[in-house]
Amino acid sequence: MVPLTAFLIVAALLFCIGLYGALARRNAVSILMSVELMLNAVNLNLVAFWRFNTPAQDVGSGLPIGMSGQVFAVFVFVVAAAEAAVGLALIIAMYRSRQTVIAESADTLKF
Amino acid sequence: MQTVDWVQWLAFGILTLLTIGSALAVVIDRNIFHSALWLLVSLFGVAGLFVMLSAPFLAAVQVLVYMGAIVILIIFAIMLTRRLMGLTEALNTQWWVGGITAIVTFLVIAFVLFQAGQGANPILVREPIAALNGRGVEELGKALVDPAQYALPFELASVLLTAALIGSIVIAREDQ
Amino acid sequence: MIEALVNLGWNPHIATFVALLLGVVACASFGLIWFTVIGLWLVRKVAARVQDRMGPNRVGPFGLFQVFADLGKMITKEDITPQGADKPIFNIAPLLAIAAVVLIWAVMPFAKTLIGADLSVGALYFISVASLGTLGVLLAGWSSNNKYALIGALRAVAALVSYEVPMVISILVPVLLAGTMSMNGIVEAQHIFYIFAVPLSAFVFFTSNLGETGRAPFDVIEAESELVAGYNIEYTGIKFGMFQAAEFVHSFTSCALMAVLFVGGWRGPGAELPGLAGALFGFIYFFSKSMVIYMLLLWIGNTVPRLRIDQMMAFNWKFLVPLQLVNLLAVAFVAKILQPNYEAVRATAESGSTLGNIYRVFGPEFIADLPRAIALLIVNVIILGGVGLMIRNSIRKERASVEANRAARPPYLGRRTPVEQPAVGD
Amino acid sequence: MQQVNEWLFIGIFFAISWALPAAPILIGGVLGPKRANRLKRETYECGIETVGDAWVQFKVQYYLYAIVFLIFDVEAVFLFPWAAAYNQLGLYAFFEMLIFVGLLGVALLYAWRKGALEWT
Repeated sequence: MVPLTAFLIVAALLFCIGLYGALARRNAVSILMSVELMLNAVNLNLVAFWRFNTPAQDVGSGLPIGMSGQVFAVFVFVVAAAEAAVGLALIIAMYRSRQTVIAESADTLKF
Repeated sequence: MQTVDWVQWLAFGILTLLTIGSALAVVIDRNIFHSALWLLVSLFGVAGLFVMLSAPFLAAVQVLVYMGAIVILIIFAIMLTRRLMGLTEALNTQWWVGGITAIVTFLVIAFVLFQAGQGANPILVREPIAALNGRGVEELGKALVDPAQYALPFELASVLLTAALIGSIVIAREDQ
Repeated sequence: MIEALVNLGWNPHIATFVALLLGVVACASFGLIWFTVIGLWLVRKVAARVQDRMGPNRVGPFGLFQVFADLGKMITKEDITPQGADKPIFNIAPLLAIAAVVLIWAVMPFAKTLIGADLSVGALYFISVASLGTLGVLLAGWSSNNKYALIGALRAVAALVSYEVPMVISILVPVLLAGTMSMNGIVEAQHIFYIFAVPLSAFVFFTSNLGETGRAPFDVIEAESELVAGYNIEYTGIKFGMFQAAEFVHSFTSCALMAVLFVGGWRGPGAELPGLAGALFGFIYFFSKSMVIYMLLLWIGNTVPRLRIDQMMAFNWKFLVPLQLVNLLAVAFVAKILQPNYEAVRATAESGSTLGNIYRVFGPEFIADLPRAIALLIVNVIILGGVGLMIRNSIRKERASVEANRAARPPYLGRRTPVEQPAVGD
Repeated sequence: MQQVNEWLFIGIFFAISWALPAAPILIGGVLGPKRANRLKRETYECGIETVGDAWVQFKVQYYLYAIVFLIFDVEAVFLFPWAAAYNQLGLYAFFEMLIFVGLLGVALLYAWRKGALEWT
């Protein structure tokens, strides 16, 4: 049986790779992809903890098996989808008005 | 029929290699379209890990939503904004700061994990999961609509999706 | 089979592996080879008969082995990679197109005991896997370095993803009625075939599958007259053949899925028998049901003219999706009010009264399902009536606006838009 | 552990499903002639010489369709567990889903009225 720690290490690696990408890439679409990687790492963490560490009885409802970890993961999917849709729409709008997709060139509001 | 331990480790190794390797390729590859394809492979690896964690529903959703929808959305966005790509440097001027941050973060997490692993509270396999065998989806459905559990977030998800759809249509549409 | 091998003195792990491998090879080769041979032959024969031709009749009996001749031809053709193509992606795309279709056969219940893997998320699994085929199209179009391929791919992807939405929602109806997502579970729950209870959902599923597999009248994916050939224009030889094979296998696969989800898959008299006999019966039922639906698909494909892409999108988003959403909610409402009470009916059947004897003739599950099925059918008819009224209204409105436009415009004027001449000499 | 075995089956199936089409392509690569020349490798546009590169600009309409598709796909993610558990739930589940689908119906209606579903 593969232990919990192994999954958590993988998730941590994935998260840090995503973090590096989000910080270092210039293209806004790349940054968004890195954020997706980070969200995936979070999901992996949630599901791994659900698999190994949920109490046998759900605290809130008293149901035999709590599904909290999976439910949280589903909500992360929703957030990821909403984020991708709106984020990419913003990038397209930025490209249309400024002819660029480089993240740091959108700095009009910076002072 | 018990699946052998080494089969599980083998599957875990392959999936980890897929996930981490292609995640690295996502952030390193200069061609943004290839980057998106590597993201695909990475997401597939995570789906496999979900299966190993006895969450097959999430694995299927991962393939359906992430690989089948979000990546297609990303590729469309790349095609729509492709005019200038490839002309510029892939990395910004502070890439080394980002790298150091990422490595330090990983070291901290790994340190904490090893600390926790050596503690007096060993993390064990939860047995009831075996009782869940095959009924995970139904349990998930019950938990989602149960007013005592996640009914409100469930409705809020609908609101979020509606807002995202309306917002992105307003933003992305060309002004007439 | 595993036990048999273990009894022969094999290591159980190796026995399991061998059994799995054999199962995989059987399922995959069955899905791919058998249906390419028979399916392609049928496609050609039917098309030929519709067009008053002979069709293939040279190679083998009735031209059955024409496919092998084609395979031999394609395999010996030169494999050209266009210049500027993204070579690794160019090569992966046809593989992905095939793999996405073949993977569906892993959860296909051929008979009660004859199923590759009865996953608890079977219905969701095959949708997810099928959605990967869209990516194959996108990759092919992108990597070809050709305007037509790219435009064709984008169009095809927009159409494919659109038609996935009504398909997913229509699959929810059998899942809801059966209360499970496992393919075998859905088949087992169909004491009354769902096509009789929820014909509208079956219609939506079939129609969206036509769009999803790119069959006429939704075949803009390979609109020869508009886009040369579509996304696979730059492919030659066997790689081109792979896209064709993927399309054919996918269309048969969608028919098999329809048979499983709405027409009861392997169900039929004798299919519940234990052992080989039941498997054989089940397989025959499953296969003949799929075949009937496949013939229906070919019939439609050869007789209906192609829709324009804008009509196709409007049909999907403004008709199929709202219709199926309403339908799903209506079905859910009825299914909640009239839940079949299997235990009570079974008890009556056991009791030995006259009523019980009648129940036993039809099967207690069938009787228990009957009220719900009839109510669902009535609701479906009501929805259909409403839809018909709406369609008639919109057609009338459309016709009036066209008439008004024609009346307002003087003949031969205002039709032509001035063509911008390119500047000469700069 | 039946479940795990079935996924193992899927894993092997996955490998085979890639090998199945790869084999004829490899054979075709060996059998087929290799006499490519510049003219043959040129982009095919019905014999007319290619003007400009393939990276033409696309309209945003494709993206709008993809967004609507994504949103409804995610909706399906919620609908599937609901449908699978539906027989074991009370009537409240129906009304919750009515609200859920109703909101998304409003979103679809908005996209419709805004012309996001028109192919122009």
